Amino acid sequence: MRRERLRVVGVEAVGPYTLLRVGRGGLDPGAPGQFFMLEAPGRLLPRPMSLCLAPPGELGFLVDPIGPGTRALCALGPGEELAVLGPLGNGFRLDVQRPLLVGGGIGVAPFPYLSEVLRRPPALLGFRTPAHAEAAALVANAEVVLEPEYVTQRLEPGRDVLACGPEPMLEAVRALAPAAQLAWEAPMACGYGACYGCAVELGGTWKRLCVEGPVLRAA
Amino acid sequence: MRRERLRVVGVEAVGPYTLLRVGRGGLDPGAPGQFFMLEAPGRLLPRPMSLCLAPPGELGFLVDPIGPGTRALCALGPGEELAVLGPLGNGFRLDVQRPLLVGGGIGVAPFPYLSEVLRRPPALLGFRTPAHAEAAALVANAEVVLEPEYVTQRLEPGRDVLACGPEPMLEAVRALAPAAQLAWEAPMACGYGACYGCAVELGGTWKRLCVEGPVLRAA
Amino acid sequence: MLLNASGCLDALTAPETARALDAFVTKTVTPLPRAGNAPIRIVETEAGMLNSIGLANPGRERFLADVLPRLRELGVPIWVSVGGFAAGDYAETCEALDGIAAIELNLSCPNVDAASESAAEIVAACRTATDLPLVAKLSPAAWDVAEHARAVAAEGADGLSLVNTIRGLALDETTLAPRLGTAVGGLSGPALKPIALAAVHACARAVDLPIVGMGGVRTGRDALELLACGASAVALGTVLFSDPEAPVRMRAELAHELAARGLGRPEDVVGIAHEDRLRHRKPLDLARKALV
Amino acid sequence: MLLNASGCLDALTAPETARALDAFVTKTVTPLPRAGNAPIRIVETEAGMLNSIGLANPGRERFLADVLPRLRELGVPIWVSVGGFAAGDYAETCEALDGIAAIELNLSCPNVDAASESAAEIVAACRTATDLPLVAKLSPAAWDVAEHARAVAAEGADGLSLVNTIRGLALDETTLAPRLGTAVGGLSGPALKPIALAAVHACARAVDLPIVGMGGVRTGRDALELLACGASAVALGTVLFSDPEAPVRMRAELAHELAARGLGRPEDVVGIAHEDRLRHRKPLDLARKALV
Ligand SMILES: Cc1cc2nc3c(=O)[nH]c(=O)nc-3n(C[C@H](O)[C@H](O)[C@H](O)COP(=O)(O)OP(=O)(O)OC[C@H]3O[C@@H](n4cnc5c(N)ncnc54)[C@H](O)[C@@H]3O)c2cc1C
Ligand SMILES: Cc1cc2nc3c(=O)[nH]c(=O)nc-3n(C[C@H](O)[C@H](O)[C@H](O)COP(=O)(O)OP(=O)(O)OC[C@H]3O[C@@H](n4cnc5c(N)ncnc54)[C@H](O)[C@@H]3O)c2cc1C
Ligand SMILES: Cc1cc2nc3c(=O)[nH]c(=O)nc-3n(C[C@H](O)[C@H](O)[C@H](O)COP(=O)(O)O)c2cc1C
Ligand SMILES: Cc1cc2nc3c(=O)[nH]c(=O)nc-3n(C[C@H](O)[C@H](O)[C@H](O)COP(=O)(O)O)c2cc1C
Ligand code: FES
Ligand code: FES
Repeated sequence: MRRERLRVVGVEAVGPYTLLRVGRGGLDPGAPGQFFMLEAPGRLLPRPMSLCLAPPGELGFLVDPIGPGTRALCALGPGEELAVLGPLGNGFRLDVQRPLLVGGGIGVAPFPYLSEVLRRPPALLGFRTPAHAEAAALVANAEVVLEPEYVTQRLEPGRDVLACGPEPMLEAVRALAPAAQLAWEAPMACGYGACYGCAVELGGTWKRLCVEGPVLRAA
Repeated sequence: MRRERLRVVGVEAVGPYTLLRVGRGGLDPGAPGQFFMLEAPGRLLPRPMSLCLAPPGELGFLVDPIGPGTRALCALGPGEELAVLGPLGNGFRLDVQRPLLVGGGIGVAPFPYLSEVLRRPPALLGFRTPAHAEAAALVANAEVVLEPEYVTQRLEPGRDVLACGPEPMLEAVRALAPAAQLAWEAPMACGYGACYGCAVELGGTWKRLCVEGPVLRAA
Repeated sequence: MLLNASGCLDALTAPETARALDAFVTKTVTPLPRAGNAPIRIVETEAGMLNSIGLANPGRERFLADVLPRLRELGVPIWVSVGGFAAGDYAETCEALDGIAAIELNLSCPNVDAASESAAEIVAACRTATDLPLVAKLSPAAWDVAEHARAVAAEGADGLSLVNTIRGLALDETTLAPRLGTAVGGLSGPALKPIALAAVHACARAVDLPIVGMGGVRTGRDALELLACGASAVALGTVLFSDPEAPVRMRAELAHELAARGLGRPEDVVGIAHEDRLRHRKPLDLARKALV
Repeated sequence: MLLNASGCLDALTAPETARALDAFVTKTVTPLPRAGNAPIRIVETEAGMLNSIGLANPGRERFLADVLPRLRELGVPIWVSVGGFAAGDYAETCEALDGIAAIELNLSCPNVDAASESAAEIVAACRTATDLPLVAKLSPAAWDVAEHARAVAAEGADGLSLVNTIRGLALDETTLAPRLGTAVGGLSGPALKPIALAAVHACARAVDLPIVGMGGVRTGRDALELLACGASAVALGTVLFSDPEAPVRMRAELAHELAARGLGRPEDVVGIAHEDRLRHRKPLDLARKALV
């Protein structure tokens, strides 16, 4: 992990989301599913964001503006700078035979990078609205599922599922694919094991999601 | 007193000071020596500023960027808005026979307006540096005094002195011209008598400078 | 119900603002006149401010003779904030007061020496001195503010005001000397808001008295949050310094917040932040005595 | 002297950060393992944050067997923060500790029930249990923190850590339910800074013990202000969450602040905010025991 001030090189709307691209500086992009802590202008604490895209010299983040921190990130303009710390946590294990990416909403964020690394496996992406579904264009071989239908209704067996999305979706995926790799979320103050804020119950004990996750094997 | 959101129409450097001009809206400019509370972007409390200029449809303030609030005011750009409350306090009494305006540093702020209303009486303005003295150009018939010389060294007797400047200058003026009208300063949270933060000792009791002043008769 | 916080509004210099309130709370009145502390008395901090006014006030006699009659002319219910340096001080002032809506006992000014008696003892002394509603104003600078709430409730307080300021200090950037003349002052404003919410939340669970919530309220949402934590009324302090029209704005914003959430009237939201956490417990009794 | 604030750094997951400190302070260790409180455990507020971690820790036995040996390998002096629910808990842990630089007694966690004994009684019990330096960590949630400082000093504390967090609460914008799983949590960050400065200032005048100052430090200037108020050392808490390189930055900024003011070394500025106000009094005795 390393911390640098990086410069915004692009800010693009992707449906209701914003694709924030920053110059990579000396930071390592890490593995798909790992995340970075991004300084959110005017806020005390940084915000965790999965790496979405890793073109040469850049890091790309897909941000859903749901609160003050994410809104501040979406309001950044090209040329502005922000401190970025990472890569952090454990990403997806890539030793999979028949990968299937399963995402819900902003859970699509880590998949563009993951899809490239896994050579464009099929992806099943659920969204609330067609506008949100515009983000599916960032992922190769993606099949879009719109509410009221759920991704779990189309899950075929025999796949190595790599999933990211809201908690209820992950729980549903876990019920159908017990060996799935699931990328979880928890509010994080630090992202590197300092605060114990991100604790989740895991195998009977509480673990720090930023250290042991965010990607966990379904039990 | 009235409070409105006004729009910045001009921001100009005057030596190290900034002349901030805002659309007047429905606010009354009040009398010279009265002041307004200006919202300082990003700060909790507004900042008191003497009215410097009152061209038709506008209010002009001369701001010395000495701290976070005044720096935020100087950083405003045309088109931005800020809440302004006023006019507040008691200004200069204008029933004077042989007026002489005596100012020091940013104490020049109320004089351009005062000078117009009093039909351009002579003014004696002291400054630390020639750069600061650029503000003298805003006042008609001004004679500039540069440190190490002090305005009090040139004060002629028999004048109705109206003075504004740093406390030591006002004390020195008061010693020479006991009947002078002096515009004082004190940190103010509210500007309209609500907080008792601006109390000054006056005739043996403590008075709120924003209510009884800022212009006081020398005792 | 919307009030000003004591010491944050002079109804005589800002009658319009006072008339926009449901009741006007005076600056704390002490037995003898007080000039207050030496300047500087206010300084801005991160999301807050410190004050060391030190209970500047004309004293009981002049307050009763000169100030109160003029306040009465405003046509707004008056709460008189009472302070002192011994339980007897408080009780004597309470005894001298009449024809007002309520008495707020300032048991918690961080800028003057506290009385040697406990808050509960002062309330007890005042209870015997007056039949007017007694609202005890407590400090958040306590390990367990709810304990103090229980103690003053037991002695007959009719309501609580929560919270007063908490001691803070700021240094001058250049000289590194304390900026306030008294070095230490009371912290108010948004920085205090989470502390105020916690105090209201804790006391609403501890006692059944109506609570006037205050501390860092700037918007209708802040007011809503205090109500949700269990306050029956909200007082505006520091926000009045930047916006004398805050009472009008606050009512509009609160109405808007309530409507946007389909939440009914302000009375209906008192305590709703507790609902989840009280699911398996005795529900909060929200039927409270009206104070005005 | 620069430390981390207890609970704000894990030296095992961030050894580089820990090595940049003059001593590493552990998260509070309790006799039995604690999972900590249910999520959500952290939430941002105006210029601050609330946490309700609830002293999550592996418990004394596993700490001594697994964690402490690995911490020792870092080559940084170790302070162990000790917590408990009775004076005996504290004393037993103190007795079991050895080969560390100091013990910090957490007498002030707002997220767990306090021990029934007073802070002074706990310090007294620990004093008989160990010869290691005992640093008493106090809460600012007290009417007069200096009184507590005097009490723990009288029982043999070797230093003070000031301040712990103070109780606060935040509501969810949409649901109006408390955001933290425990509803109430501890407020830290810049909003706490004036409160921390006031506590350090008051205790430096009350007792002659070295003080570790903390609360909202973000920059070298903040560190300088704590020193000026009377702290001999500064601890970094919340700032570490946004910047694991804060210790290095802080030293550079502090050096810059000192140089810009012609102020010499950090030791030279301890207490200088008092100078003016102590002019006619006995000067602060700044000669203090070194703790590391
Ligand atoms: C490892 C990790 C990777 C992430 N990657 C992305 C990403 O690529 N793109 C993206 O847009 N978001 C991502 N998130 C979520 C993002 O960090 C949060 O949305 C953000 O921190 C919210 O900050 P805010 O100030 O905008 O809203 P806040 O005011 O902090 O929160 C708004 C609401 O969301 C809830 N909330 C906030 N954070 C979380 C969380 N982490 N989990 C569950 N509920 C939460 C709050 O309780 C509140 O109700 C990720 C989170 C984690 C832990
Ligand atoms: C009635 C009145 C009229 C004023 N008119 C003008 C004007 O026309 N133009 C202008 O530039 N300034 C004027 N001032 C002063 C101006 O209000 C302050 O400089 C400003 O509030 C400082 O805010 P800040 O955040 O920039 O600095 P702060 O951080 O608040 O202060 C910086 C330093 O200045 C000191 N200080 C701050 N305010 C005052 C004060 N009022 N008196 C003495 N010391 C103070 C502080 O103690 C501190 O040391 C006026 C003040 C008053 C009371
Ligand atoms: C300048 C000032 C003066 C105050 N004077 C008093 C007072 O005389 N009596 C009192 O009980 N509280 C006094 N207070 C405390 C306020 O009534 C209120 O409890 C506190 O400021 C918190 O509310 P706020 O954050 O909205 O300001 C004063 C506060 C300020 C800022
Ligand atoms: C997430 C978090 C966990 C904490 N855990 C502890 C703890 O275990 N023991 C303790 O004494 N203080 C604990 N504290 C308090 C800090 O040590 C420190 O006193 C407080 O945060 C103020 O400093 P700051 O504003 O720089 O964060 C914790 C604070 C935070 C934010
Ligand atoms: S986010 Fe701080 S420990 Fe995981
Ligand atoms: S500035 Fe508030 S009373 Fe004068």
